[in-house]
Amino acid sequence: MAYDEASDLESFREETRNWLEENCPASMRTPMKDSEIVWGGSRETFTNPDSKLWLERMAEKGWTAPTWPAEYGGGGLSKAQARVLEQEMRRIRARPPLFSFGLWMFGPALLEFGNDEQKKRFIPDIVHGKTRWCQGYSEPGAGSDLAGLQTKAEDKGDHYLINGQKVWTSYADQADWIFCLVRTSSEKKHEGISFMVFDMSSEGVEARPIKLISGSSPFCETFFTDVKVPKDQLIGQVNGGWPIAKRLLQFERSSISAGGFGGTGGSGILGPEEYAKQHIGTDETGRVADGDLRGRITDHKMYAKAFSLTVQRSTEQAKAGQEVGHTASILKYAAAKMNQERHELLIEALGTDGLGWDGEGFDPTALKATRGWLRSKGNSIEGGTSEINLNVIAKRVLGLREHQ
Amino acid sequence: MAYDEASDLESFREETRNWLEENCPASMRTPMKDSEIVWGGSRETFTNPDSKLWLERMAEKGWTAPTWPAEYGGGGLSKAQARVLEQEMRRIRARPPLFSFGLWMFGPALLEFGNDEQKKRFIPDIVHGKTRWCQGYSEPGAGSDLAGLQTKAEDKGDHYLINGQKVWTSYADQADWIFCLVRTSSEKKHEGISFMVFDMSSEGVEARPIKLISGSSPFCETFFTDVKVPKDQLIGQVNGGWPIAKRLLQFERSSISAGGFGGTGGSGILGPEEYAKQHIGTDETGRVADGDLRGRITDHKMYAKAFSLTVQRSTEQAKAGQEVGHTASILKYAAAKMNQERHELLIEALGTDGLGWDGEGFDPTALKATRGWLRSKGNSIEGGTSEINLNVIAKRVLGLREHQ
Amino acid sequence: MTFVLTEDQEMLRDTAEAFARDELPVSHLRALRDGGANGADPASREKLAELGFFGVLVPEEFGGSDFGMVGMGQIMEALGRTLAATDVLQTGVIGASLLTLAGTQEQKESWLTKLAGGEFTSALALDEGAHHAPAQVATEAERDGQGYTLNGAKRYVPGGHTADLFLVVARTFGQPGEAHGLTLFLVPKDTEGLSVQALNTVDSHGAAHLSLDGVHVGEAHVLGDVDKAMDVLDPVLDRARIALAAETLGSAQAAFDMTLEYLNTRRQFGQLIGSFQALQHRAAQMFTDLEMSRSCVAAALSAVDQNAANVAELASLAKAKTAELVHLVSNETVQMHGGIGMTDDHDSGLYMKRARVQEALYGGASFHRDRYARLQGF
Amino acid sequence: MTFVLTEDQEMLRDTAEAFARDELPVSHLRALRDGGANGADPASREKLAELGFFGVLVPEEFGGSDFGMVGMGQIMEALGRTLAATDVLQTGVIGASLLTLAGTQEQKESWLTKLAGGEFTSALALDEGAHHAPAQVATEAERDGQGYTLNGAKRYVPGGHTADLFLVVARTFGQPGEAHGLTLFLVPKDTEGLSVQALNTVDSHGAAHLSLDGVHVGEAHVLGDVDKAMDVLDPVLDRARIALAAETLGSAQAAFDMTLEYLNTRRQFGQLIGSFQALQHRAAQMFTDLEMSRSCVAAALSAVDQNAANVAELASLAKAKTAELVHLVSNETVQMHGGIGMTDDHDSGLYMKRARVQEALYGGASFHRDRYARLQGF
Repeated sequence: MAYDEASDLESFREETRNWLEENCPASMRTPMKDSEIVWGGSRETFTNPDSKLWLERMAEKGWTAPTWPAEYGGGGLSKAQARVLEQEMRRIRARPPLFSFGLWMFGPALLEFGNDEQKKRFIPDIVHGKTRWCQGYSEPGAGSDLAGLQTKAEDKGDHYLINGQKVWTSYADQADWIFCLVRTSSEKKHEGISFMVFDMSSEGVEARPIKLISGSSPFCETFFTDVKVPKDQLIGQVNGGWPIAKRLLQFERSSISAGGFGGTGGSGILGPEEYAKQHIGTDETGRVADGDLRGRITDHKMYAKAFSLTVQRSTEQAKAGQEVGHTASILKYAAAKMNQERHELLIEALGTDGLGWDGEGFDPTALKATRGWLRSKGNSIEGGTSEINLNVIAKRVLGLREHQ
Repeated sequence: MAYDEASDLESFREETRNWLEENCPASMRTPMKDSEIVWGGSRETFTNPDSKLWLERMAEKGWTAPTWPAEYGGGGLSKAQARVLEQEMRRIRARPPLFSFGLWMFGPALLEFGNDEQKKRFIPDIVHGKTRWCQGYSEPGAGSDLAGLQTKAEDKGDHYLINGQKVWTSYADQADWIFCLVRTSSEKKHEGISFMVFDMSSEGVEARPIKLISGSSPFCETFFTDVKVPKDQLIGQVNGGWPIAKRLLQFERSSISAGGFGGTGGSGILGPEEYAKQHIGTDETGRVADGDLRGRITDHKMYAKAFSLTVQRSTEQAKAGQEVGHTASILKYAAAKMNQERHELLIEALGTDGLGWDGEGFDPTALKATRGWLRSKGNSIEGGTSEINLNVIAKRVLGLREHQ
Repeated sequence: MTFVLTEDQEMLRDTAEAFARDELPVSHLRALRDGGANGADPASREKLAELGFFGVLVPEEFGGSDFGMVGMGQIMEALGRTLAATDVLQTGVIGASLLTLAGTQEQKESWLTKLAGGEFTSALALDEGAHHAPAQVATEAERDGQGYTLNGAKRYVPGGHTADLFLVVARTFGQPGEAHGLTLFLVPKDTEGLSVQALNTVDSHGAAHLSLDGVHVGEAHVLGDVDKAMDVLDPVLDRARIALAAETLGSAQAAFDMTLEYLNTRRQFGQLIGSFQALQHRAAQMFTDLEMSRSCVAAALSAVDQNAANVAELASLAKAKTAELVHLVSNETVQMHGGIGMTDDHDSGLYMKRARVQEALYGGASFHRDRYARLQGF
Repeated sequence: MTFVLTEDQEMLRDTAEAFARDELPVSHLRALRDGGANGADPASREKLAELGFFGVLVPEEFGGSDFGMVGMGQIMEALGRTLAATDVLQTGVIGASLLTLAGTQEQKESWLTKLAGGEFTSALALDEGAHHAPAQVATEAERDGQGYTLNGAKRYVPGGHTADLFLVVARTFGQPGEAHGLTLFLVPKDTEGLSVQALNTVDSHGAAHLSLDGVHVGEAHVLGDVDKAMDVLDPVLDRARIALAAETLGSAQAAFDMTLEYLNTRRQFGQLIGSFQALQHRAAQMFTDLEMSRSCVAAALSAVDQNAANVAELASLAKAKTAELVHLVSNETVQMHGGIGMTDDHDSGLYMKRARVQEALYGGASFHRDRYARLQGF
């Protein structure tokens, strides 16, 4: 049995390798350019034609969503096979064919909470990158306290009428559809929330991009005025949206603390110690001449090393089947602290070179660092503030109580 | 009028100066030795006979309590005259004739809240240093939450019967009498507290000195078992003790943030930068070779300088009749932080020389520094914890609200 | 040292605060930025001139009020509260002080009066690297028949984009790194060979890179003693640091006040967020730092007026303390405002952006911690 | 690098934890202290020997289990939890490693076996000043006919008050400050000319000052190559730092656990003090530091066993991180316990006192921050 499994896997690896060899275009084996990321949906332009080909071929096999059931267009692969596919793609440095909130967040939730009809209706277009989804969660009055949301959905018999406002809706101005939390009852806070999806081109939907302190951003304010939503677009039960929302938040958080903090990777920005050496110089023994700044840079580098060792530790222990929830709980908090400290040190080491906004007279890399510094301030706010993280650690992990 | 006042003051200064000249013994004009501090009371030994003479002469004129009413043995001086006396004493560096919780804390409260009979009974012996008082406030279960005290006083008709335990009672083992907060009603928290005084030699009173992490201390645990207290020793009304207690705490706090943090003055202990230079050495430009420690010592010295400038500022502004409550509110918190940081840096700079407890092999001054370091940990706990200080600043000064 | 303002100083403070509030609110900086003005604001300059803010440190005979640094500190703090982009620091503090302390009678009559009256603005062209380091000046001034020829470059000159007159520090002797051998030159902006590159800075106050290619100036343009610029530059830089510390204190105070108000209005989980103890303690600690920094600034300001011996020490103390303060407060301001604080529409970001410039100019916290320790002999 | 313990390692950890809990609880250290034993505890030493804790790093042929640093780390952490005063670090880590790595067959047979069996304890006599600085050794070893004569003094030698054998670092060449020119000598405690002054240390673990006046030792007592002690001392000091980091982690964890329990039992204002958010956040931040320090210690331990290239880097990381950790946690432990934490009867003080010793030995946080930065090339 184990033998068969293993041999099956090997033959699968064989096929996969050959298929990728034939079907993955050469330009799709080069490092991803931001400009060539494929988000799919009706507005996708495929700046590199190969990326269209690559998406179509992968979607055809359902390999954009390898483990999703084949009946809805997924790859229908076992976890083991999916790992093989992943390894083989990494081996040839194949780009991911599709970036998608549908794949990462909505799809998994829909497969868990949606009815068969809804899965048939939405999953295939996610797999093929035909529909681009956005997430309607936060509201101006409901940030850390998400369940305090006020966007109203009135039952009008054959449809719901939606009125309200969402904020921090990533790419709302680019998306075709939205998965959205709405209030269907004001009696109970959590049990008054429903989970609905609708077309962003519906009448009464308006998305305005938000400008951040760091400049333009993918975030939008999204306004709903008498938006009609057919009843078959309610996911799960009426007033039963909160469990779906929470499940989905897990996907989001994990993606944030995993990828969310690469920050300056590949941007050509050096470490603070390098700028300190360049701009401040070193003593005869090669130490940064400003002992005070050097000490703080060292603190940061040690913190960063300790952080990456902690990620490594929890990953390894998880693989070994050990409980790592406690260790994992600190990662988002620590990652935000680390990334913010890094950017503060970067612009401090850059001195006045780090105080530009745009235009002539500043090194473009330094300008990127400055924008990155400003953007990093969001790390301790988005996807759960650091204060919320600390509350969670104190109560769930350390078992400290609430006031009675 | 103003003229008369002024001339009166000048003649008062004249007399005072002459009187001090004649009556203040030479040895009482030398810097105070810890061993020669006079706390008064039945256990006072007057290690220096001059100090007995000095106390008697000053008490005779009521100048141990210059502004207290003459009818109770006080000096009966006006504020202006008292200031003159203070100036003239400072001029010849005359020692304070008496250290006394009676003078600093209980006396003022008694004059405000006691009846005539009680004042006649207790004030004169305070003025003359015949009775030494201690303060029975904190309890094991009532620290920051003083009003949570549980020591019970039962009404037995002609007397109260007291049972319970106090802690952090300074010099309880040396004192003749105690002023004490007791619970006379369990219905209301604050309105169930009464203020009583009684003889420490009463049957059922036991005081045990407390050993601190830094070694022996003036603090005691004090136990009361069926202690009989005559009813005329109740100060103020039954269940009316809390306002008296709070008034008295003000006297205590002010004395703490004023004198409480001299710490290592006159102990022969140098600043951390000096030990760092001695033990770690300096670079060619004279900077402490350990740039990291140097930076932290500098932080501390700047903090200390900013603190003393703030004390100076609030004093000057108060003199100028400006409202300084806001500024003053931070002093205890900042003083504790400063003093603790100073001691941490001291023992860090001392290296292994700062890790001794007693006996041979360690410089006595270094040993003092180490004990001082341990003792300093109490600065953020005694007389109101730093957490309480911050609560007070947040609510009373910054106007932040409670949870609703 | 005195911590109590005179009536005149209080009046000046009230005037400055009212002016900043009514004429130069944060929305004014925002408008300048969105209009692409990049910190240039001639209209406001005239109003500041009418109020006499450029002449506070200038003797009356040259059109000033000789009001002193304590007075100037009140103005700087008021301007800091609203992040006002003005020429007061460069012209009213640095330019006015350099000419008052080192100028000849003739230079004072021709230049100082114009600065005091706000007809002319000046900018100190000193640093050439990304970090404040006066002795590192490499720009050369070569003696020739009728004067000097200057060659070199200056980076990120504050006020350089709007200055009519540059106070250029150049080397007439010795090597970069040596404090001796520097000389100050008065260089009008239209002098041949001087080119000014305006910069779009993160704080929207603007600045400029300068390049000097064979800039020729006559003897009359030498300010103070040749080779000895540091003798006057040192005390004037300390004035600049103290004035900037006062501005920084004002910004930190305003950001803190704005945050306090938000803590007392914003609700989450059915509670005012200001009722959460963790935020209360952080606010109380910021308040502690604010009060202590205020004492340092006040002490440094009056030390200048009293020619105290420890001006340098207090200047570094005030600059370092306010830099740490505004660093903390600006970060907490964004954090405590949450998402809204991350948006460009909100003022939090403007305070944070200006904060880092205030921290860096004329020496950051670590520069001044090091200097303070040296002055203390360790 | 591996973060997952083998079954054997887990068993060793469980044994060590049970032993520390049952045989060497904090009350045991307290009893030793109050009995004036000053860290000397022969009875416990025998038990530790029976468990084989002194031989964990020693090859089997010399009576050890060759179990490696990961195993030793589990023991050290367990001992750290209860502040146990033992000879494991000096004898089982430092002595055993030095002899294993540098000893001759004969030295191993005559000394290493005794150390592994716990019959003999050793102490490293290295530092001569108040701060860890190996290259600063000035104690001289002069070559004579049949060996060497040592003259000098050592300060605060950990375990020096109970050691049977001293591993003395002395200078056979060059000047204090030079890493080259140092040699290791095996000096039994009863050697003529060696005097040991026992110290009452703040942590009640004890230590000793040594003076060496014409101490003569034969060739057979030279450990490793003459002038090249640093080649073996460096890696062994890193083992000591990592082992001490593991001990420190254990102490911090125990103090934190004790504090958490207090937060969940002590009431003020009718509330558990652990329900106050300001304390909750501080506890959560300590927990974050604890978890990150744990990762550093685990990485450093396994790096030694795998002869990784970055042992030195990880050693400094682990030592610095745990030093910062225990500094914070020990202070918060006293503060969060309030008055009771200030009393000698409570264990808070014992954790704080031991913490400062753990921080200082073999280089404090700033020593290792500096070293880490050097290794990183800045």
